[in-house]
Amino acid sequence: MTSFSLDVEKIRKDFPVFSRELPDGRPLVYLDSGNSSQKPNQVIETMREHLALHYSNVGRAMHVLGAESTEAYESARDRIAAFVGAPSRDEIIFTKNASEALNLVAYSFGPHHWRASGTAAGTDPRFTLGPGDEIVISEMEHHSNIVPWQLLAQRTGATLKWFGVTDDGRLDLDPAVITERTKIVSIAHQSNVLGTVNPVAEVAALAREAGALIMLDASQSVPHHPVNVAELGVDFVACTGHKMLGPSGIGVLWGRAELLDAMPPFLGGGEMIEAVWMDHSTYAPVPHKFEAGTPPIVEAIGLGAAVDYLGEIGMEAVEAHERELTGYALDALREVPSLRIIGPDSLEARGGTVSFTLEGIHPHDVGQILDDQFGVAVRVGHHCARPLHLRFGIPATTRASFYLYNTTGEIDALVRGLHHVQKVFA
Amino acid sequence: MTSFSLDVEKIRKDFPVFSRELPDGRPLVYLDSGNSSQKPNQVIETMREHLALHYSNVGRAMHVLGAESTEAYESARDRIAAFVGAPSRDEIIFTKNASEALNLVAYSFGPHHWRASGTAAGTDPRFTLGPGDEIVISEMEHHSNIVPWQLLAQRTGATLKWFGVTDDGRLDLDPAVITERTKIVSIAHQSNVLGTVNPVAEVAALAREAGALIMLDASQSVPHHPVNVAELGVDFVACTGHKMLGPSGIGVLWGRAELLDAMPPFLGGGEMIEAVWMDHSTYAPVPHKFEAGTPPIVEAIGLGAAVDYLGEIGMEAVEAHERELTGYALDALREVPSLRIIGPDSLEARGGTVSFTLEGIHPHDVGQILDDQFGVAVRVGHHCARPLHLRFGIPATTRASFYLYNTTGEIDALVRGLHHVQKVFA
Amino acid sequence: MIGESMYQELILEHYKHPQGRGLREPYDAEVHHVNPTCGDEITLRVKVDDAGQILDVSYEGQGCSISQAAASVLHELATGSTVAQTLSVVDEFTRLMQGRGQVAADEEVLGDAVAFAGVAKFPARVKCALLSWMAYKDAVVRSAAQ
Amino acid sequence: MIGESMYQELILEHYKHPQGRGLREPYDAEVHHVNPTCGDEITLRVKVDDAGQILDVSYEGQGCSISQAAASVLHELATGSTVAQTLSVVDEFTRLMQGRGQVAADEEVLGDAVAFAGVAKFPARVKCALLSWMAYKDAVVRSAAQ
Ligand SMILES: Cc1ncc(COP(=O)(O)O)c(C=O)c1O
Ligand SMILES: Cc1ncc(COP(=O)(O)O)c(C=O)c1O
Repeated sequence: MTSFSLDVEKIRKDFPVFSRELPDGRPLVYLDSGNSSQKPNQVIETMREHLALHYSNVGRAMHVLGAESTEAYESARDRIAAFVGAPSRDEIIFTKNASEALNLVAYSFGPHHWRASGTAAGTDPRFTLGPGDEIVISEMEHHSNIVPWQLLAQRTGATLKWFGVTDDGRLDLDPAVITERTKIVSIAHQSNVLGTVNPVAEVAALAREAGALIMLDASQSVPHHPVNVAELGVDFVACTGHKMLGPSGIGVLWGRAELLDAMPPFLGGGEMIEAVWMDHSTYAPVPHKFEAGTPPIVEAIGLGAAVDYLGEIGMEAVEAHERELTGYALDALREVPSLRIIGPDSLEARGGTVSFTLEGIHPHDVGQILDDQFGVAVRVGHHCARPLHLRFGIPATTRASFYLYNTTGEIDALVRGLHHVQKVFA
Repeated sequence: MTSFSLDVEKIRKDFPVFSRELPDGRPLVYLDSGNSSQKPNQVIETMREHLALHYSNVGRAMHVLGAESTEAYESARDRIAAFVGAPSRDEIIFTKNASEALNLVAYSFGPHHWRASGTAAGTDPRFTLGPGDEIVISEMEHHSNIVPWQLLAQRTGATLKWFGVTDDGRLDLDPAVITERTKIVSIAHQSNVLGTVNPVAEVAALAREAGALIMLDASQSVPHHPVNVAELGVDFVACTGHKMLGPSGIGVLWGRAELLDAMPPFLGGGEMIEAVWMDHSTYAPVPHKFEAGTPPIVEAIGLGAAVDYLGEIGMEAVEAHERELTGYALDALREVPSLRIIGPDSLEARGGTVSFTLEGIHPHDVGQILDDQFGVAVRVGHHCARPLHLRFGIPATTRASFYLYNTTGEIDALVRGLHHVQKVFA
Repeated sequence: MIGESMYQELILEHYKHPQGRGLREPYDAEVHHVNPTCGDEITLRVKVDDAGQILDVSYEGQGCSISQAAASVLHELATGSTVAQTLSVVDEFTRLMQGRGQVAADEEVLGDAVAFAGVAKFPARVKCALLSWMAYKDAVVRSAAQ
Repeated sequence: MIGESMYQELILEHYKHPQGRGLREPYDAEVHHVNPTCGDEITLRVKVDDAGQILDVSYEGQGCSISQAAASVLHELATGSTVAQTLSVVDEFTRLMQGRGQVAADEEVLGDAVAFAGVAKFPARVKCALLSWMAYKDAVVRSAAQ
């Protein structure tokens, strides 16, 4: 294929997995980056070299290796801060994944009586929550942006509410959902099933008007679009390393410094403290307040290499390339008989994730045959978004998701595979 | 040196960092494994290869790469379960570090009123906690085994109590500390400062008698001794990958299945659920209930390679080797003028961690000169155990900690360095 | 890695031409099982005589080809056999499915069900294959309790 | 990596022979600062005249050689200088210390304090070097407020 945006052939050479053959000589057609992305040599080598020659614990060690590890770890924070446009590097908190970042914010809210009893948690009125108070999410959220809020509602007696989803896979922005009792709104920047990019500015305006905080689950947007957290006008942003060419075991929470300062600590332990006595402790300033114990050192360093890689290619180019692929895929999939796209079927405000059903054939069978016969890796199931599937009255979908290393040829392979699936089950 | 237990020269060849020279041609003398250990090629290569050729998300993916990643990840769980003697592989929960494992258990306790309101948390009486109830730790704990319990006491109104430490660095096992109001006892298996190995059976007996649960912070024991969690007679054990030749970003919680089943979920998100509706969820069986979101996949696989490596050498041999080194070090350090060992100065019930002070010289200066002039990496400060240092009336210590790759020659280098430090500040 | 294609001819045959499908009378016990992760469902009935002979296994359900074919194969194996015999087949099938591809299938015991051996490599599909078999075990236990 | 030894002769000299150590009268403001991570402490007094001239910086403390030497160097630089001048030196020193070794030291402004440049590479030691300087800034601000 020829991409107008990227030199894909060159990019593919950076990813060793594409030089691999699957069993029985099938080539690998990886259309599952929405689940987790592949890793370029630049990331793998950075990690290998650090583990081999420079590794030590960070922060606490004062020897050469300790200084090298600390410098590499903190410099990764700098680069990630720059990549997402964080006003301050200290607003970047390393977590183990996006889920931990979302839980961290959810656990920052405590019941009113904690405030009264002078507990570390819940001393700031913005982070107290009780019966009658509301948490707002949406029906298109990933389980990682649903369950933490359900658990919070259970702990505090607050009410969980949500925006619905329209038939064409858009957020149903009913302004009545957010009220003056709403204390936090948390929605996906981009849906991991529909591909829909949500109107952040509008939701943020509603939240602001109601005096609520707003969090964005940017797990599916930061890897694929230029994202500037400061310009988004939100309070918190979560994303995850493994979906953006980085390793597993590393996620990022960005938050406005003033809020992070006001929040109680979440996990307690080494490195998040200022001073400890047996009966009480004082806490380190952010970001360290939220990084208890030995952090994912090599993983943060790997993610630093990943954003360097993405930054060099340019996120505008990545976005444009995925846009081309998505347009091509939507056109091609429309030609497959009885295929129904779940989500927007135009390119407007959507990313490179296309989910669909095939009449009368279970997605598990679709996925397995695509893999087994064609080496085409897609994801099948509810993609950790079961309520969204319930909304559409289907148990599961097949999802193809694209990234900078994909080609239109791979989309052709997918379509060929789908025709074959239909033959097998005819 | 000649070690009677291990072929150290051969082992050192497995660790690429030892082939490295520090700036100015200093050799590396790494005596800081208690902080974090170095990594053998076997671990580094396993991770590199997985990232390069087999990586994908686990559990959720049904294609070849997904199956390979899942198999490698779950097989790491099998091997780690076998390494620590877990009765069931499902009792092994992957966390990001030991601190998360300790916090996970602390967050499993909820106030009584949660129980009444039918909340997921606190529905089991063993995990409800209120004013008058007691949590017991000790004065020699790492901050990661202090702060989570302080935060829990603040959330629930329970009382935090602790065992003291004797002048020679032993647990002061005052039986009055544990009472029938005690619901959980959490202590270190081996102190990260004193080297003291605590009498687990005695503490567990006291806890059992009082009807309390007992947790062991085994961060410093599992890397250095044969540990069988089933034989320890405790309920929970935490340890951490980076101290046992594994990568950063991975920790382990072992718990008795029956308790893990009774505990509420901690972090909410993908993979820890059975089914999700907008207003409620049901949860997956353990271990997945406690592994929200994409886990540290490659990190768990790396830790699997680490326990394979340790298992091949044999933990008895590792223990014996460290015992030789510790005996040698205690003898050698006793000869350094004005050096005071903080902790047991015999080999009885102690591991390979030796902390000390030098009269009139601040440990920060000791550590820096050892590093700067001799390439000797030790840790200086309070080692995340500030209350223990307060107990001994000192702000900080210098700590040398040994592992399977260390030699008596390196201890000689430390002692030479200490003599030089004394000259600089004479 | 997929050692062999999961979609054995036999599985597809059973999927396209399910044996004994439909809910029939008389029956001693009826159960309804759901696999919440993928939404697969089955309603299953058993009729057992006093000597422990399985007279009928009837079922209705929805789901992927694996779960549907597994129910069909189960119907064939169980009908006419005894409770004791079938429970040992269920155990062997469960052992195979949960063996993550490390366990060798005992063809003697399993008969046609051996075609599902390839499924064991896929944790996500194991539940599909086991859905009807677990439902059957449940139903037999209930019928005995009556 | 340590570009150069942190223990410059000058630092050791100041540590072994601290300048202006001891708490003296008269003074306009006294502050007590602690670095909780390593337990370093300092009590520091300043005496400023109406023209903003620093007449004396006196101190007492405990800690590592870096923190002790930094206080001694501070005493030498500040005494006889003006509030305005010293505050700009404090700013430059802070900038150097917090630059993680990426910032070039301005010798013109820093004088002897340039000897601490090597400390900037060690986040854990930066606080030692800054302890007395932050205490000094605090004391000067308080003295002005009176
Ligand atoms: C005794 C002890 N407990 C807990 C920890 C915390 O481990 P991690 O930093 O991996 O969470 C450590 C090490 O730092 C330790 O030595
Ligand atoms: C939209 C969205 N949110 C959250 C997550 C959770 O990310 P992680 O599994 O890294 O915690 C994912 C991916 O799994 C996602 O797609």
